[in-house]
Amino acid sequence: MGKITVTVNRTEHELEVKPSLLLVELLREELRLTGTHVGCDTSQCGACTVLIDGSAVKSCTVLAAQADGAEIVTVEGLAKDGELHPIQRAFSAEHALQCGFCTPGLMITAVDVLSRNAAPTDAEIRNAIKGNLCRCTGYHNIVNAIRTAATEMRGAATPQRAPAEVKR
Amino acid sequence: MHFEGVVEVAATRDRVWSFVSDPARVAACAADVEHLEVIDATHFRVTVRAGIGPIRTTFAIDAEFTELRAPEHAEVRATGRARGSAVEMSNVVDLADVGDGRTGLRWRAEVNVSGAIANIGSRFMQAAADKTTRDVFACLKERLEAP
Amino acid sequence: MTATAPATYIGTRTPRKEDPKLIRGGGTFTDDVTLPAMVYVSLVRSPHAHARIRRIDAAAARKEPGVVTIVTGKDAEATGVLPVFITVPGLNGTKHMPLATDKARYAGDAIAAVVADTRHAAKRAAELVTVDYEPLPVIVDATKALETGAPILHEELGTNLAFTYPVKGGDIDKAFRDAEATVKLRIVNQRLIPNAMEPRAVVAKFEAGELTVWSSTQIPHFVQLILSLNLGLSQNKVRVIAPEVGGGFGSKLQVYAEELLVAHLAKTLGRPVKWTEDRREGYLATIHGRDLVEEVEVAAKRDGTLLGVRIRTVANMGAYLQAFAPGIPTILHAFIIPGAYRIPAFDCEVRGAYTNTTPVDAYRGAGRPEATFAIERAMDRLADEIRMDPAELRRKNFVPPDAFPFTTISGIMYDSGDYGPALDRALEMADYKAFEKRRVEAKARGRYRGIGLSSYVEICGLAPSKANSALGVGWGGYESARIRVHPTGAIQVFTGTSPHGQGHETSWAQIAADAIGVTPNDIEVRHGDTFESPGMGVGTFGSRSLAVGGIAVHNAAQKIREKVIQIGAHLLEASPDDVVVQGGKVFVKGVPEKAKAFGEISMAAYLASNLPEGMEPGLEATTYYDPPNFTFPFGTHIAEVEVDPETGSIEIIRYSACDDCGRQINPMIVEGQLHGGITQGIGQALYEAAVYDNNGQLVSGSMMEYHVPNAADVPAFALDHTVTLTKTNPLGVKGIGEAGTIASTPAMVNAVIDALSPLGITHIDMPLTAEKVWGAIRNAGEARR
Amino acid sequence: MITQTFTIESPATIEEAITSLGRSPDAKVIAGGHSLIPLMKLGLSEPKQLVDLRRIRQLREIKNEDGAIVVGALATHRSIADHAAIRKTLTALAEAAGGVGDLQVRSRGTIGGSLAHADPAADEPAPALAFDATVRVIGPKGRRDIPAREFFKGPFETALASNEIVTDVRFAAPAGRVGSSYLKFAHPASGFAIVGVAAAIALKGDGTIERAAIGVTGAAASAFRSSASERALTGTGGDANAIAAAASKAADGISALSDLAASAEFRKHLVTVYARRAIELAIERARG
Repeated sequence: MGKITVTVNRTEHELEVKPSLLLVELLREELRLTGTHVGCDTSQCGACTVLIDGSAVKSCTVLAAQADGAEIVTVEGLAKDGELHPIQRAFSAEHALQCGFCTPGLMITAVDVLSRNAAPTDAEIRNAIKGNLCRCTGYHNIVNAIRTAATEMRGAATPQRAPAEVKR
Repeated sequence: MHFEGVVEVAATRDRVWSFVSDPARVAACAADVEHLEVIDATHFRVTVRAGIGPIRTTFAIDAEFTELRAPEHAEVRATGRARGSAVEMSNVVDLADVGDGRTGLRWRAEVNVSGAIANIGSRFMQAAADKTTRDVFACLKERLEAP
Repeated sequence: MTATAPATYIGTRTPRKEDPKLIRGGGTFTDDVTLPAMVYVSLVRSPHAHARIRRIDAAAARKEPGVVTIVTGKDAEATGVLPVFITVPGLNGTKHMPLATDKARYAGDAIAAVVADTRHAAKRAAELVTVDYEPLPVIVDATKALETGAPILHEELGTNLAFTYPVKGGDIDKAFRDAEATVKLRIVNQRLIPNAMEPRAVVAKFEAGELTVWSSTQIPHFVQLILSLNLGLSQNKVRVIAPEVGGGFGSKLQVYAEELLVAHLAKTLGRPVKWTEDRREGYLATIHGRDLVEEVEVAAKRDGTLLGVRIRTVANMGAYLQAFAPGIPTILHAFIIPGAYRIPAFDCEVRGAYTNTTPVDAYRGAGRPEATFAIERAMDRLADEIRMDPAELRRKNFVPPDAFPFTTISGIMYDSGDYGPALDRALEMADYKAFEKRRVEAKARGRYRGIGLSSYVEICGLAPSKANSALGVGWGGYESARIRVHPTGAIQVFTGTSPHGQGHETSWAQIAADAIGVTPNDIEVRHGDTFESPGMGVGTFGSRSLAVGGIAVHNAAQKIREKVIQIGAHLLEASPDDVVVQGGKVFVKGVPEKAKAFGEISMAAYLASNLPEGMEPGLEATTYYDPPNFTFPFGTHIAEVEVDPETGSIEIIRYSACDDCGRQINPMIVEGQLHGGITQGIGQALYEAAVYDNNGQLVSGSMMEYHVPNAADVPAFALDHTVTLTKTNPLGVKGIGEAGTIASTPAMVNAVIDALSPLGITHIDMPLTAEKVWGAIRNAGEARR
Repeated sequence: MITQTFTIESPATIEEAITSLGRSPDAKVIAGGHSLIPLMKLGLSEPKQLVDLRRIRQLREIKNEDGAIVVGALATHRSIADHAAIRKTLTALAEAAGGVGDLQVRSRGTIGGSLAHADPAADEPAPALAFDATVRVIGPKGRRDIPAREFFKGPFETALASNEIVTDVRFAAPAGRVGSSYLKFAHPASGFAIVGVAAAIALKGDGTIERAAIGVTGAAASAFRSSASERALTGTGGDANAIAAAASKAADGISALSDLAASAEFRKHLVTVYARRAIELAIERARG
């Protein structure tokens, strides 16, 4: 067991973890943040995607011990003070989710993408979300949602392009 | 999977025979032997760590010489287990004098891997099998040809 | 629309009621359920595809810290057998136990269950269980499995033949005698892995004599029924909950071994038990789909008039028959092969074979994609043979609009249809007329361009209970709904359907809102809990939910509306004929200012002191709706592709579709179903294949090898629709869950073959991987030299 | 889920890391973990101790040093793909890094991990070979600089000793009329290179090809330089015929891999197609 400190959705946690514990297990089982899902456990499907220090990563392929000192954002941390993130609003408005299982990972990847490219083309969006598999939507409306969110985020008067909670 | 090959060794047929019919010496050439138990003249049990580079797993293998015809022909059948996987092997070795105190060694192996390694390891298997084969014969030549 | 209610919400893009919790990560999927003192199951699965189990040694595993118990086949016999709900004449059924006792019959067959107090301990201990297997000869290929001398899976049957299923109509010999043109194709409809994004999971607890099971299932009521029967529990003591379910596509249309095992363990251990599949395990132990080999022959006149279709099919059933498996290549495949066409003679025979592979059952479309692929590939081959435009060949043979109701040569009665307009619209969307210009332009860039059509008719709305019975389906095809209006006017709809992404919470609310005269926001739709819903629900599969379950909701809502009007008329002292319910208000036509709020009516229903003479108090309705017929959505899809001749890579340039699912309740949801379905169909055409080696090992055993389409693999889709209402139900709705999958596979393959047709290429087996396409191009080049 | 047991240390300095690594024969370095963790889950790698390099922050840096671009072993694929100087002068490297796996994998996976793991289908070995990069490693006996051409020994095998750590990868910044590219035929599911070709071209003043370097990955048991193509191209004017002739030799003499994704024959064919396309693009870039 080793002690780690992680900040998850703006809350700091000090935890004892086994070396073999995966970050996704820490989130789901220790912190009960079950919005992050395990779809394949082989870093293909992207259902477990979370932000680590602002970058989208697959939390099934990160040891909890490696996250020591990191700032993590999961789907539960996208909304702030009850206000949905634009990507969440766009996913619903564009019907970009059906069963909803892949949705948290996709929204997290989209947040990363839009934090670095405020006006991606559809081809850039499709390439950027290749690591998030969805079996329900055929991606059509997901691409629409990310484009819609990008437009909304560009239109927002705040100079910040990245979501406020993401520390860089 | 089927593998076969021919290798020529600068050693007499008797020397080569004594090598290839000795599980301990062959196993030591193939992998890290963690445990070897000779049960009787034709049965042995061996635990090895095999693989390439960082890809390595432990196999518990039960093997049997199903034919031993000194100094020319040997057949070995082996079944092994690793985590969630099983491996079955049958190996045939034929030795022939090729003159000058040299021996021709012709070998054939059928390897069937079942379970986890077959499901996800196909990318690694060919490479691992090629490498293991090369290692075994390089090692065998080296040990037998050593002065 | 029915005479009684104007469509206010039906037909609108009502935002989904499901979304708010899902986009916050607040949905509870089965693996999210964690209970105090819970223990975890890990299954020991056979690495061998066919092996006798000589001995199981669990001694080392038992010593692993945290292990609670280890059970093997003999210990678990109390679970009873896994159910098969469909029989066909002459079926050679088998006994399928949750844990194998005598033999493992496929790689992944469960041998033992290890229970421990953590997931890790269970898995570690499972790795320590050693099973002494005697490997047996393995048979993977279904056709070879039916030859004499093949290794037999189920010795008691003495054969691997599960069934032979003929469907015939007309004089097929005459058709081929009279034929001026014939084509013959061999089609391999390859095996697919469903890949619902949520792996299966089961949680069970047994407390005070009551069993509660959470399961990622499409059919909670069937799970409840079987658990009750198999475990000897009174059905009122078995509660099955399908919480959020992360996709199914048929793969969760089962009562699985793990559901029986986990429930049995919870009952015997007295502690909550959880099992969660990992993806690799899912590839082995969750059902696969498709896997047919077909010989198709078509007889026609020179002018393209179809005379007859002969088809011989071998279906790979896998090692055991699963819940609906016998009905997939038979009922759902054979009967629908004639598709949109008038065919005078039909002769089909399907043989099902056991092999040492994962069991095969329903996968999105389930039989209908295979049928459509066979006929639509054959139509293109015929068009090529007689040098006729594929669109014109289809149009020529369409069942004409004045022929409905039309009974197909396979004996199915299509109530309605109008196939020409959908074809025309799709051709227009695809700019079909100008295609040859684009082909020439692409050729100048060194690329082969092709266009491919597929016109389909789907059979949905499963199913009239009498038809079920006649076809060998061992249960009715109805659906149930219950509406409870609380005294305050809060409305709950309980449905027997069990959605897993289809948006029933929204669509059912739209239907009920219109029928009752309120808004969807006034309505909560609840599903997937057998203690809440009506006594029996059949579940969600086969594009049946709307055309059966949605109608049940509509009918229940009509009953509520009628009672509301009766009470309202009484309170307003008016004739019921003059009273309307609209926008949550009840008033006399033309006098909206003197309205009673909906809540006042519901309160009156429960106060019960001022009700019409003889009226029961309360405001609730329960209905079971049994459809009088199937429904038959149709449409035409058109794919346009370019092939890179150097590498064989395929690029999808454009995809256009015009579908007719009757009335659309929520066009946004309809489009979403089509997008997803089309992508799955493209997956089969181009990317996906479950591949076994001769030893019965699934070598495409992970998402590293098995290619589930990603966002960069598919284009944006252009969709449109026609609306031909079915007369089978009061809303005129048909179903859209599988249409995309059914239509897109042949459209894609037809497009690629069209692209390569200048080279003389007429066929490539799916999936059309770059290597296969490259190989075909190279061989064509060599053949010409 | 990882069921095996092991310890993990996170040393603050490279020296401590080497000491830590030397303590056990079953110790292994972990960087991004994107090669190692999947293997550990499958039980195909069973280290008893992991040495996590994450606290040694200087290993993440990408910097200029004596005219060379020095890419720290912990630089992520994403940081390499996005790095302005690399995109400009080592375009093939940026393209290879930008094509690894998917966005999430690129966020986490590192160049040091990728080279040390030496997966035959990894992308970055191809540009490392084409640019004649040097892999700098440190072990108990000090520092070694290993040319890329000597680094890759076979599938998953390198010249790196088990007690050594890759610290950085050094690329001499090409000068003059140079251009490079990396193109790959990716495995549709995994994204690994079924065939990936990096071409680095230098032109003389007269436009003829002064130097051609072709690195190929995915096709054989380990990444390799296609010397026959390079020789055929050097000194030519880089016209279509010369490129086609050179590219057609790119798979000469190789023992191509054959698996579920592609046969040996198809791989060899793809090597020639991708060599031609990569060379064309690199020459086009060199011409500016």
